[in-house]
Amino acid sequence: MKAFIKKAEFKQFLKDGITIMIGGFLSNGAPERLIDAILETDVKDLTIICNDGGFETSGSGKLIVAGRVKHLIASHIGTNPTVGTLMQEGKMKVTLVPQGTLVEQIRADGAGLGGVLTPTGLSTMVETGKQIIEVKGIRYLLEEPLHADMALIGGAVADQYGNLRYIKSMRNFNPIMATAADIVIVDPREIVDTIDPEQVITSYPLIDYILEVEN
Amino acid sequence: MKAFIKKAEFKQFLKDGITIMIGGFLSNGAPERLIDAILETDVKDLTIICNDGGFETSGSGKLIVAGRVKHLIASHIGTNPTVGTLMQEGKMKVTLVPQGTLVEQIRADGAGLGGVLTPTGLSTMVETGKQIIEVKGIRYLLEEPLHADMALIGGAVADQYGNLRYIKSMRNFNPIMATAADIVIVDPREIVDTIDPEQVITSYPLIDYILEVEN
Amino acid sequence: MEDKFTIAKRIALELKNGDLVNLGIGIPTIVADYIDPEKRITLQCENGIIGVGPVSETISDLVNAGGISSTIHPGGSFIDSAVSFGLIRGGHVDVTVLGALEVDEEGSLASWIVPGKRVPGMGGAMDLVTGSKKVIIAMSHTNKGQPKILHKCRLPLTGYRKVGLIVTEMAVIEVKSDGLHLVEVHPAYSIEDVVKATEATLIIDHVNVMKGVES
Amino acid sequence: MEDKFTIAKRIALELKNGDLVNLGIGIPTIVADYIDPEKRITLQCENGIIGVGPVSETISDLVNAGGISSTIHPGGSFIDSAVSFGLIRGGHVDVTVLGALEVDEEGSLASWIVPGKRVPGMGGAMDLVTGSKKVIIAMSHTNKGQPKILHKCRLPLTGYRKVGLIVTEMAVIEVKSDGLHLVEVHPAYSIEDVVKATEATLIIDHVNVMKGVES
Repeated sequence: MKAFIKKAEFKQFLKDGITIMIGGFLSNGAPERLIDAILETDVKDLTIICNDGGFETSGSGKLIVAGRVKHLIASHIGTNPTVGTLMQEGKMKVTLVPQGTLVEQIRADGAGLGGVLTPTGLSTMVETGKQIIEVKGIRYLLEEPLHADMALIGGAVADQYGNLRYIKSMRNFNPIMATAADIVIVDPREIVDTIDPEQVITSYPLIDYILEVEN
Repeated sequence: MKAFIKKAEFKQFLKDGITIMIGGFLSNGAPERLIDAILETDVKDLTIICNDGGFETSGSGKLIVAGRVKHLIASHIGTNPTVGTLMQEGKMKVTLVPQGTLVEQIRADGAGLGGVLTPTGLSTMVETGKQIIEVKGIRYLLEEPLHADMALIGGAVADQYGNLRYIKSMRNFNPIMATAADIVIVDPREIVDTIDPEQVITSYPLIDYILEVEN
Repeated sequence: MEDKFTIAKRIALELKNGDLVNLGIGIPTIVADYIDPEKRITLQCENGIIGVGPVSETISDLVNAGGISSTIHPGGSFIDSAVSFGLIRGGHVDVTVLGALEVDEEGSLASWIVPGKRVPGMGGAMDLVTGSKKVIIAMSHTNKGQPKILHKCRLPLTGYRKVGLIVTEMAVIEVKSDGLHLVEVHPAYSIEDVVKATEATLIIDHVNVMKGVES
Repeated sequence: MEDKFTIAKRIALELKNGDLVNLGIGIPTIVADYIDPEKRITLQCENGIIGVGPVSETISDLVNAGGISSTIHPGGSFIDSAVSFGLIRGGHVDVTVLGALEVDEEGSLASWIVPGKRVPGMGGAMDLVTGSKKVIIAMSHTNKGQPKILHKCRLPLTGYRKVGLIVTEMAVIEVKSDGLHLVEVHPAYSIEDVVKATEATLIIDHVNVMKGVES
């Protein structure tokens, strides 16, 4: 972990057209303060990798509603009607990925794998354009790694070293996304002194910056 | 989790020729009481999947020294001289696998993946006989899943539901092996009432039996 | 609409002691209310909960896979999305109950997209139908009078040949290698009613009254 | 043998503030003793420790990758083998220091097997040399008078073209795309001594006195 930062410092990392992973599941565990900080800038043409399209007033949904997203890679977009509208109007590209495949693609990147072979999506539209690999006579889809310029992590309790544990169901995609981006920034709920070594979920070498928590 | 059992019940699950995963790293976190129980039976011709050959007096090494192992799949065998001797004499087959590949092969089985693509072992002897897959112009080895009839898990604190957390560095291969076998049996250090939901590392649906802890 | 309760009640009878079960949103969620308290059933939510409990009135950091504030049962645990889908795809989930727009004679289902109209996305459904040991479809028998059980799905598939059982307000239909077997009919309907409301060919030999229906 | 301390001390100078470092067994372990306390360096053990501390006199449940009882630094954490090798293969480890039997002009190394003689196994070495950002070899320049830095490795490879720097008691050699550059020589030896003890062709332009050597 490099440093605890303020919103203003975070904004300096932003650029038009970058790819950002956003943790959370239907906004549960989403890094809301970092998303709000993006909205305070003019940054646009983002590619967002997130489990879902969030809601119109929370999670990745806020960026979509504000027209900052060029391409959304997600497993589910049903909770944010704006996603469907922008998609139909051709104003935003949407790539739908099975949820288990999405998280495994992110993990593959973070773990230095060239891809994983999954049975999910075989004989469906998901197959389109992908390599099919046979192992012991069974067919699998080759799903390639997903990498981001930046991962925004929420739902966490951080310690002074930058270690994280996660609160309840807010864990979801967060610890996996923390492995697969050039810069990893955390929006924690709370900052404590230390986390027990057996209870750390994301170890500090994976984290670059932590947004300060104002009291 | 099905039940807490005694050594005698565990022995009934054993059969000649089965494949057993044994947790632990150089015996740290190895399920020693379950290994001892195997030695109290006549079971033989075992295939053992373990990070290493243990030591002559601990871990998987005890089964090897007793001549119960037909085939060892491991990443390291340097700490147990008997492994080398039996291998040279043609009395035991040894398959050496890079440690990161070994754990990923076990995870792939437990996670329903047909395999993973890894750069590890490319242009070495490890390549022999394996599919090479190209993704975006880069070559990877296709490493197939590893499954066992039985996984023996150590280094854990169990709760009444069968949830596990692990003590210090004894975690290693244990939680991964707990996903990749038909029967998963735990030799815990301690049994407590409950483990905090955020601190559980292996959830009880993965566990079949837990060896009672005698006081 | 009593129908959804009829369906949920009937499906609850399919769950066995010790099962790990994933309930989709909609009718499947209601199944939880009818589970025999004598049976130890564990409900899994794909966003990362083992042992999810009833929904909660107060907004909390713990949400179910529908994004609704929920609770966790004693012995429950929180996991990340990669571990969660490892369980799902790896065959550790015994039963998945989910809704569908169409099911066909081969046991394929469609549920995630109506091209040009509604695109909620597949979320975790494709992984759930691929990896779960048993897939049960909970749905109304028809949609505005039009059959939903078809010779062949017309909408893009969620899974090819994955369904084991179809439960509607009219009937229980088992999917076998030779086709769809009509095994139970609700007392309010005749076999002819069911056949008329079904496009798919139904194999009819031993038909019973729908279990769990008090007459 | 002062040599191993010379090597360890020189390698310690290569580590940068914030680095995550894996030290292999043997000479690499000693590097820890020479790290500038002003630098925040985190040592990783592949068996699942982030922030491993010095070895411990008393036997404990915490062992390092050599199986020796050890300690953990404040802020450290315990991880499983899949996460550990995810970090390693995924490029999250900045520097790996390990021993070798042979290194060659292409930066390939051999360290895990002497066919027909000694077969310790590759352990985590193949993943470490594949995934780490920088690979440093710590070894004696020769073995019983025979060169270990060769035109081409004769023993089976641990990794093909993975080494970045070779540090011996005689010299520091940088591996570049055009070959091996002799960059530093220990004051006890002449350039000619080094060339004589080396089978590989050394590119010699600017040679400095070995850093960290007090004359």
